[in-house]
Amino acid sequence: MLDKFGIAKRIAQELQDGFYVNLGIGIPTLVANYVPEGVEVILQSENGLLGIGPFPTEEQVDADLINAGKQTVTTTAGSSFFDSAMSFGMIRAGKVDLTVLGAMEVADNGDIANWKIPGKMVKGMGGAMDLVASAKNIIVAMQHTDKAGNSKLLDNCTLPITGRKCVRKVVTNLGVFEVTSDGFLCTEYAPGVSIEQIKESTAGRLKISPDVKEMIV
Amino acid sequence: MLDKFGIAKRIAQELQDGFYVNLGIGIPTLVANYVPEGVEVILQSENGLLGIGPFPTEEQVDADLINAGKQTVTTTAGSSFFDSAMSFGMIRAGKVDLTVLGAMEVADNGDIANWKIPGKMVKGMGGAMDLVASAKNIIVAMQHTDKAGNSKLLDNCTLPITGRKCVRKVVTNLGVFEVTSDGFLCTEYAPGVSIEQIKESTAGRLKISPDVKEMIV
Amino acid sequence: MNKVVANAEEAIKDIQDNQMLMLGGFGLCGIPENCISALVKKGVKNLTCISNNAGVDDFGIGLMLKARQVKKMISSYVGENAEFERQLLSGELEVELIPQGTLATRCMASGYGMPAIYTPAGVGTEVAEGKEVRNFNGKDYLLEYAFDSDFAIVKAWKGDTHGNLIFKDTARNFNPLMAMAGKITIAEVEELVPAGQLDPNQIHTPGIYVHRLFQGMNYEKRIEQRTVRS
Amino acid sequence: MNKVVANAEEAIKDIQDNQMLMLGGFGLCGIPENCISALVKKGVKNLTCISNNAGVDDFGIGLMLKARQVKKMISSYVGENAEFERQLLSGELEVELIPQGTLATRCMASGYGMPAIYTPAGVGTEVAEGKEVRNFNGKDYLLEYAFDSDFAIVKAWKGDTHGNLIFKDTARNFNPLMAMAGKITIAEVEELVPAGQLDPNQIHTPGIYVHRLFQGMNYEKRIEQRTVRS
Repeated sequence: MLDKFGIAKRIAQELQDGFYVNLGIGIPTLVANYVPEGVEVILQSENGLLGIGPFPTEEQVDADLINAGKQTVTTTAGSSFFDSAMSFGMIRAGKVDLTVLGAMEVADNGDIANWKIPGKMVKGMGGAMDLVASAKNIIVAMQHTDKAGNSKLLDNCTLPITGRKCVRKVVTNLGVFEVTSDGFLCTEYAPGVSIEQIKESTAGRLKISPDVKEMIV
Repeated sequence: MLDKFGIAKRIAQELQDGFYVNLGIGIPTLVANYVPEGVEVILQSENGLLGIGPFPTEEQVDADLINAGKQTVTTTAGSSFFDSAMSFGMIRAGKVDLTVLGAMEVADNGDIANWKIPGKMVKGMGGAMDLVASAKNIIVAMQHTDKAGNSKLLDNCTLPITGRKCVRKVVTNLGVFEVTSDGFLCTEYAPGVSIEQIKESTAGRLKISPDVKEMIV
Repeated sequence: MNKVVANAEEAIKDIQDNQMLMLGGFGLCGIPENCISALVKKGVKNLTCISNNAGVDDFGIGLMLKARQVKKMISSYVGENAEFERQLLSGELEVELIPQGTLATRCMASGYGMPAIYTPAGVGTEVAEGKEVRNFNGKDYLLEYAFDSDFAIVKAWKGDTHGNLIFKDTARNFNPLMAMAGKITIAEVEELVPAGQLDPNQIHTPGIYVHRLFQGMNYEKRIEQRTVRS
Repeated sequence: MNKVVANAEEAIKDIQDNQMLMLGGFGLCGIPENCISALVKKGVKNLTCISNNAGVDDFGIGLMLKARQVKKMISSYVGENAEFERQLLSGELEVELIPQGTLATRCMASGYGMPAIYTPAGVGTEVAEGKEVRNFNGKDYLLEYAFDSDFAIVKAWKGDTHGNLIFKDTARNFNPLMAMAGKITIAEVEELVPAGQLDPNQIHTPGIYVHRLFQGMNYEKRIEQRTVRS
């Protein structure tokens, strides 16, 4: 079974040289730490930056330079700043190659819920609805089940959804799941995880790929 | 009767301090030469410049710095460059205080025709249709009649129109005409021009203001 | 053509109860600190505020919330604010949540004279309720309207006496969009210079969009998530 | 992440007959001179060209017209070109005239992923024929669609190896808009520098919109109306 770093490492394998990538808050942010050797990607921050660099040193900290999680960051060579309309413009126009997001639930048709829990104070969707509606390639990074052990891979989302039919792939602590017209297709299982365990933990329609293999992380 | 310089001088009296102004090609361009003392206006060029300065000296000529008439120009202190979408954006949003245009015909409801003559090669509307549809205050500068002596102030435009019900005021060699719900309202006559002459030269509905007076230029 | 006013109090003096204001910034980054203080001091009430976020308890728009000046917030994300939550749950405060890109583009639409725009954000979600859906090339979009705000209040890095503005880094965010969208736009700047000092190729917001501006002071620039390299 | 190609020939090598191209520039100001020469040399035919103007007889897009490479021009103003007029009158060339602001905004819409925009330009005129009219707040607007162009070819002042672009003066015009709108965007620049040399606050076109670029050469920058102070 993977920890959150393992999930991030596996998603990092999806990165290709020259990709523009938007990483959401939480596990997705960790993906930046595992960019493969020889691959250069440019990270987009939807508050108006292409080319997010590492966290600053104490001396470099600048309140005017933050990422979409409001953390202080730096820039890389070749970065650019722009306003929020252009930022979501480039997302909407499909110029961002890959978007990695966390989720509370994913349905087997690609629906995603990650912004609102009925009965809890609603903080807002931020840029999540724009990202899921616009991005051409969305991977969800999340735990396979919630703390009570309930599957987060479902037939239908029970929570208010963020976007319809938009998730392409889910990477969880148990494995890798493509979203197909037949539901989730398990293509990889995490080290130490059995297919049986995946079946038990998945509520949505699930097929196991005939080529399923153990994940290499 | 006014010459083209007189028309430009009279229109210049409409300028107020702090106005952003778009001047079309021809007589409108001349308005810039008669900005009243103590009045500062900023000229907009729809190809992407706020703050058009005078023509350059030989040494200053720069192919990258032209106005919408493709003439080499300079900039004034406080100028800014922007792309064509923002340029027409600020026009469309009503941020330009005054637009001065030439015309082939103006109708007494404010319709304007200035882009196409059937049977002649059509060169295009350029930015004229955007300007007339968007500007909040449009003054037309033109001769009252064509070369054959036919009125250019009409009941209805005979030429294909550029925009509907948009002209607020017409300044011709004969006088000043506001566009009202009753048609043209003559508020000033040019020096040496009689009301009779204005009536004879105007084909559209025309009223003479009870306060009509001789133009001071 | 001199749009400079003395200070924040002067700049906001005609803002009245019950009006709609846009306030620039993303989180606490690039917010108009001086104008917010002046608004609190003035005590204007029942405001509708359009801002991506609502500040924190003791800074930014949080200060206006604490003073009970805000009737309604229009935002994309409003976490990190206990007083906000209290007012919301007690029904004192109304909130309209809008996807961030939709918020930004509705500002731009105002500044570009476009009455409405189409965006896919929110299609099929509760955000779409009551909204017109239209299909273009096989994909559904929502029709979203331009904002019509009495005032826009923005914070820039540099400005000149003609109102031209330049923003710094990610403190740009919503500021140039809101600057274009206010019926009256007020800018506070860290550095105010005479017209002619800024490179005309580097202007982010042309002065035509800005009605008045002033040299701001005592910027605190609070950081929400101070993260440093280990 | 190096988008630099050797020259114009390399940059345009996959442009095929019957494709749609956008070309930046206003008049002869800010046009991609090197790529136009390369397109003439390559001899690609039956192109649909979106460009505000169509050059003059012996420069700019006029060179492509003379070589009979253009099937259709989509422009706002096409004067100043005798060969253009001849081909148009003889029916060899098709022309679609679009209001200049509509042309610009349809490019921006592509780059911002907006399928269509509303503009008042052309309402009640022959431009509106066959188009959807919609009233917002008492004013009529036309629905105009985003362009869907195979290539965009633009000219910038400075560029870096990541494709970030900066334009100069009024040579900016349609260039950044078209740069955002091409399925493939090609930029030629007067000065090409390594990534990191340009100020990230001054970038007009972020590199994400640019697929390849090269250092241009021998810019003629012809002037249409050389006007000087007496």
